[in-house]
Amino acid sequence: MDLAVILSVLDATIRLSTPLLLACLAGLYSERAGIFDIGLEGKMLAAAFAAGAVAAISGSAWLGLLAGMAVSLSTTLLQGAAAITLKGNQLIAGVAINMLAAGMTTFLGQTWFSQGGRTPALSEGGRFSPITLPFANELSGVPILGPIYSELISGHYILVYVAFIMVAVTAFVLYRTRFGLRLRAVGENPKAVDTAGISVVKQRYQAIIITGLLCGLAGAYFSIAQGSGFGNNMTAGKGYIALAALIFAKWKPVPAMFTCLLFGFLDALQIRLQNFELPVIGVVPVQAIQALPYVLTVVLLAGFIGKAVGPKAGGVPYTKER
Amino acid sequence: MNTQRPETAAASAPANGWAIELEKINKRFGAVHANKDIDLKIARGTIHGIVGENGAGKSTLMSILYGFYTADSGTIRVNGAEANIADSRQALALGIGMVHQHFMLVDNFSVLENIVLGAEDSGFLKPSLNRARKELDRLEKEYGLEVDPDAIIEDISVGQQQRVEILKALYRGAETLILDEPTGVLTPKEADDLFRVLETLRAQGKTVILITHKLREIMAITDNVSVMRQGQMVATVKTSETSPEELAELMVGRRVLLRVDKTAANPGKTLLEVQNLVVADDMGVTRVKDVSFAIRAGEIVGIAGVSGNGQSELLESITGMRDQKSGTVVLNGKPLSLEGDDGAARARQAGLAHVPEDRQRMGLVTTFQEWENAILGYHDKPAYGSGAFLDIAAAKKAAADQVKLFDVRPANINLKSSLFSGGNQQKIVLAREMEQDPDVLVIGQPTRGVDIGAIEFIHNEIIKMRDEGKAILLVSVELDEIRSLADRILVMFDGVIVGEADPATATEGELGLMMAGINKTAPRTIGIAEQGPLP
Amino acid sequence: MSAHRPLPRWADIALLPALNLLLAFLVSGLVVLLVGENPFHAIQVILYGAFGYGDGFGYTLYYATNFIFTGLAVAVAAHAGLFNIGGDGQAYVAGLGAVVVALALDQTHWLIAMPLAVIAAGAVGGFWAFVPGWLQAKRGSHVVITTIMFNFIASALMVYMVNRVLKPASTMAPESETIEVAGRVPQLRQFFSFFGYSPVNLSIVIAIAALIGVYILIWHTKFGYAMRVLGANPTASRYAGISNSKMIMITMTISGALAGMVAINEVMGVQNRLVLDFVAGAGFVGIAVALMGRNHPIGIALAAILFGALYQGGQELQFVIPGITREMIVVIQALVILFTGAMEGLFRPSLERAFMLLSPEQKSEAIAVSTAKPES
Amino acid sequence: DPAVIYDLGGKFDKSFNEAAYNGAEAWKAATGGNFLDLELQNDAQREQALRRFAGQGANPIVMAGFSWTAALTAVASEFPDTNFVVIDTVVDAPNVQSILFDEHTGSFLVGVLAAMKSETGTVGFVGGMDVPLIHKFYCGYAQGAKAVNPDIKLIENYTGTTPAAWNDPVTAGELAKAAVDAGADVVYAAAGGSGLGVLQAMKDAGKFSIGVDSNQNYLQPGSVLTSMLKRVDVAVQNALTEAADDATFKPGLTVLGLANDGVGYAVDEYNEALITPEMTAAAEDYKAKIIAGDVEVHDYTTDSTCPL
Ligand SMILES: Nc1ncnc2c1ncn2[C@@H]1O[C@H](COP(=O)(O)OP(=O)(O)OP(=O)(O)O)[C@@H](O)[C@H]1O
Ligand SMILES: Nc1ncnc2c1ncn2[C@@H]1O[C@H](COP(=O)(O)OP(=O)(O)OP(=O)(O)O)[C@@H](O)[C@H]1O
Ligand SMILES: [Mg+2]
Ligand SMILES: [Mg+2]
Repeated sequence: MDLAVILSVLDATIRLSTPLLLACLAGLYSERAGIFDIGLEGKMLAAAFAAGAVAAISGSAWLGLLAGMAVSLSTTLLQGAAAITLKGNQLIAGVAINMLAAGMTTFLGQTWFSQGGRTPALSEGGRFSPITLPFANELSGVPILGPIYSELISGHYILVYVAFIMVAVTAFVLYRTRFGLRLRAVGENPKAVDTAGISVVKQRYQAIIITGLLCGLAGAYFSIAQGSGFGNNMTAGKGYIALAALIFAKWKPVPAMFTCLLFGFLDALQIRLQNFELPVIGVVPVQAIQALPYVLTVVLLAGFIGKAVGPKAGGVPYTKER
Repeated sequence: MNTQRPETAAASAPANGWAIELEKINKRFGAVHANKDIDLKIARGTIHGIVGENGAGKSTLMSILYGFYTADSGTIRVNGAEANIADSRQALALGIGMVHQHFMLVDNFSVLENIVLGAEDSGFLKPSLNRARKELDRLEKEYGLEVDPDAIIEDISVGQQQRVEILKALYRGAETLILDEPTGVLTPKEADDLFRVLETLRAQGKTVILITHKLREIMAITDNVSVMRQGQMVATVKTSETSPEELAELMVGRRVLLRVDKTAANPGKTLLEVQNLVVADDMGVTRVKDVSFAIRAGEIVGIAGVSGNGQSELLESITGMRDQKSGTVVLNGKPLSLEGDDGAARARQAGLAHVPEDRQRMGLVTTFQEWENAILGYHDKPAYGSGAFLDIAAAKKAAADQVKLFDVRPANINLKSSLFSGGNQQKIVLAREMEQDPDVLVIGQPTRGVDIGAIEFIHNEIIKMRDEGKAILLVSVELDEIRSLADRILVMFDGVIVGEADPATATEGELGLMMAGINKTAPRTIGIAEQGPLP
Repeated sequence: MSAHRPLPRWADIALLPALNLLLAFLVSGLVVLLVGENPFHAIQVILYGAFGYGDGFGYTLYYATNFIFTGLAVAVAAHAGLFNIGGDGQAYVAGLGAVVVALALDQTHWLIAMPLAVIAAGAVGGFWAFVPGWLQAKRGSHVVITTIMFNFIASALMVYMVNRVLKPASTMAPESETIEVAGRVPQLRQFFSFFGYSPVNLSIVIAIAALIGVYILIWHTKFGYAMRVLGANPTASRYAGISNSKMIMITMTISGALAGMVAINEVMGVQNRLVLDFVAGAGFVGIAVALMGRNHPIGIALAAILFGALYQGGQELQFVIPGITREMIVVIQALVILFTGAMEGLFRPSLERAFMLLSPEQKSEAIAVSTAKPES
Repeated sequence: DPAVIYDLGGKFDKSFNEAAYNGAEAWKAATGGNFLDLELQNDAQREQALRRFAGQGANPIVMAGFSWTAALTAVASEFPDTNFVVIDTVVDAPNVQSILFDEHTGSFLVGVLAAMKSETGTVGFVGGMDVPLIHKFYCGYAQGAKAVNPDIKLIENYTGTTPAAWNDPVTAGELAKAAVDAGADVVYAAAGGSGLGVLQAMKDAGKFSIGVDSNQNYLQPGSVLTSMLKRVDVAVQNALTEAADDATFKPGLTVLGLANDGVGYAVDEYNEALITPEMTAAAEDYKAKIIAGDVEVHDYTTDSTCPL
């Protein structure tokens, strides 16, 4: 393989891992605060739809993004009301959110736009365009490093850069700030947090608000950056892959980035491996590569490669008698 | 209630004034009236003890003071000023700190992080951590509370964790410190250290509220003591003007006969033999280290020890609930095969019954009806249905018999088990295990959380079984219980049986020393364990 | 333990779900209103479509058959304290077992093909749940996550199997060969012309048998007792000598086998071949059905019929009111899961308070409990 | 009333199903008649939809898509008095008209145009679901490209193997980008709704795409080189007119090709600047030769091979 092919695959890897990474970080905030979130998929889908719809109507990608984040946030708050305030089962709340999003997006899409659930294709301004980083063109002539900078690093949508910056931000917030300390504590031992005079409920809501906003970014990426308009079930299970990545990364931000890159890479490879004859193995069924992230997660969970131990209080609603 | 109320001690304002005044505090949990019209005044610069049976409402009252629960009614005054304590933050702001019965620490955080949590100075952690490190250094020097600030909580001992809790409160500027049963998990040595710290605190003018079940501790360290019974405050007295006997009577509401009537044991052949048993806990730490002993028919062997020294693991391993690393358990001459997660079934088949330490976590399914619990562990018996099917009528019949025999109240086998009180739940478990006519009965904490009336009944049943020629292994953290029931006492420390004692002759002091793993010549300061034999 | 006075049984199993359901429908009605249609008309159409004529009723029963299987699958696991989200995947792979047997035996007689296919589908579906069960029992991996993962793995596997193994070279659509008549499960319409052309078939008899079987299993066998102990308190079950790991594996296998019966209904009873995604989300509906049915066979049967009616009525809705698509049904379903499952606590406190005030027996029971201490 | 049932891609997929819808609308405009229609949500609904429409007396019933074979085979015999028209597959029944298109010849012509437009000597193809029908598109396209430039490099991809492949613009777009990275400057999208992703990606890359089924030139003006027209709209309009009456109903197989304008390529104001007169000349030349039988385009579905 020559440099161009490698760059092409890596370029696609970055594009494909971005929504995973955003969703994975979203899940990280919520799960670190002790709320299991299998509703990432639904929130992304809802956001993708809202972003696509508003961008189509307003012609502004930024308004679309805003709408996506707002809808994702309200979906998250609904889930939070069930899981935090009403102390319902967090898993069931997630399942419900996923179904609600799947149904509502297509239903509203069909009613509003009559395009089989799709939103109209976006005009020029309705969609984010790739950003060329400074000197990208000038440096492209430099051997090896030039193309890497100008093709691989430069020329992505703004959300791509946001996603990767969020990794550093998340790591900082989690380990270096008061908010992060409390967030981690509330996911490990909410009672300790409560007796320390901090409201568990407030802390958890703060966490899921971030989750909602990040899921909004992830969803918007599908419809107004990577794609041009919303399509039915556009997220296609990426929320679950992000969840798998979160577990795989043991709920840590930097490993989360690498896991998402790995899963994105598998996806990029899968697209390019169609009909591609590998030496010895022959043609690998595309389905095998598609299933790989799930299989890897199961293997990890089974403790064959390390052990994934989540936040201790995860999944348990915090009850305090009054 | 026929006890006359002793004069409430120190009714007039003390020299330093009141640190805390509680008036007419009420708290209900559903149908349980946990605190009824509680009045309590605590003088500044004193150590104030609170005693009372399990479930008397002590923890509830302190949780109200600490803002963890809100009282249904009543007033709280702190330093003379009326205070509305809606949450723990406000309690902390008023200078009230609490060390809970179950520690409130984040296990995978460092000591420093735990101390800073909730008391950070700013949005960023670094400055807070730096300040905490310095402050910790000072507190350490001032009170002799030594801990490594960078250690992770789950790696340090229980005693150290408790220090972290105290440091947490002091770091937040606590003037009044509440300690809820702080010594339950400590070795006598650690308890001594703790009391030294408490005395230093008092010397610095701080107020300490100490909840404990150990009257000796009350007598040794407190200035005043309050007694609670069934949700009510029955008395507050000066420690110097009372005695353990009087306190016990106040707690229960009648004269307590702490002695058990029993005849001398008449042991027969060996029924249970434990050989070189090694057992690890859930974390893989070896907790039972090469333990061997034997129990004969018609005798009760008690295992004494501070909790956490391997007794639970020993019990669980003998009864097939926990895999053993090595060693054998021989029952009635035949080795028991206990491996696999259904070892308990084979132990039962071989004739070993088990009353577990924690009835709600283990011995009962609290969401089941009483009759369903009456066959738990024996549901596979042909008596409760042939083949794969369950004979509900037979099970209900057995349940009704058990309820009658053990006087379980209410005598309703269709009632959900969680609706029975602690003592009655314990009776349900005892009835089930004893009615199966086992050869060996293993009992853990038979009277934990059980009131005095039920204790008498349970103790008598245990003696009766012994007299029928059963072998009984008794594990209890209540030294008094062991001393009054057992025919032989084995003392366990750090996973080893460090000695055997005859309950008739051994003094509490000797036993205490063994339990602490200290030989008799070790130097001591505050002499809590240095008491004579039982009255 | 909780400080609440529990509700009387009937309120807990009937009134509370009914209230939650009502709320779900109310919100759904608002959604219908939102798109400018009349919710009452919509309800009328749904009711008529689902129950108003033979064909419609047949379709309702056909959908309900699937939901009974997946609902039971969720419920059986739930009794043992396991949340099986993998019913979809289990039903999907079970299609392999069903179609292989049916295609092999479709020259004989359905009386031979059907029982063997039931066993094969149950075995394959059971296996697909056994593996997560094994992972939970032996390796401590959370069954919720693994069953989700197994849904995706199942979907990839089935796409491969259908495209590369089962699909005859000549066909365009990804589907297996068609099963001959002798290998199909007979349709009820062959016996009752009432059902018109609807695809309700003898699988519904298996579903009824499964309902009864599960009832007996859970409440009248020692195994069921052990399952419930495990579900309510895993420590107590170990104390009782129950092998938790074995129970988990066996229960998951039973659960998966039940979900696998969807394949009999779909592959041998309706489609007569294996098509992609024939489960069509029935596994997830099973969660709603089990939640609503309070994990009890009678409740599950009723909830399954309710959802069957919603599905069939929703189809009807699409014919009659083009403004409302079938997605509306997914929305209702999600709302039902949300309100009866995750927001179950919404009405409970106020209902409990109301009962405390209203019911004298409750009060006396409360008093009995608080005075249950032996007198001192 | 007649009824039209669309396939899973949905009525407004800007491609195959939309063409069917447009045909029905054209029929409505021309005759003033009314038609019923339905969008499928999943595969399991096919028979129910057919029975439902037939049961309520719809005639004829037109359905678009190759997935109807099994359902229609079952239902057609139940309603002998109803006329059915199915597009893209063959169902052998006395009351069924099956309409097939010569997609390979239409694709051949756009292949010619692609090869002539390409400066890199590499052209791409992104198919929807990986089924013989779409291989038929590819094979015709490849033959056309090779006819112009025997050395041309072809990149062949499919979005997926399930019906979801018709509705996955993201993957289709990624495939197009991969093709561009591998040197392609024209990519033909035969992928239903997924094709929109290809059109977008090629536009973003500043390269050319070729649309399919409907005229998609307007979607990305200046970037869509042309569209391979498959006149499903004409087929549907004719079917609605003819099949309503047993006298004009033509059961059996109907094949629409270049000769009867069933397939072709689109030139309109959006793309006329992209196509040079030489390109038009070459395409028209091949068209005439194919109709005359001078050039034979191999149909992949006849033997599942593509001789290149
Ligand atoms: N959160 C709660 N909900 C319901 N009942 C409760 C709750 N907390 C305590 N109770 C009940 O209130 C009563 C008083 O309990 P509390 O914990 O205050 O007793 P205590 O005196 O601290 O007992 P112990 O010596 O066992 O610690 C008990 O009957 C207890 O079961
Ligand atoms: N968390 C709780 N929620 C609801 N009720 C509780 C709770 N804890 C205890 N109770 C109820 O409170 C009462 C007292 O509980 P506790 O465990 O303290 O028993 P007890 O007072 O020790 O009883 P006994 O005197 O029989 O030993 C019981 O009726 C019990 O069912
Ligand atoms: Mg207490
Ligand atoms: Mg008690």
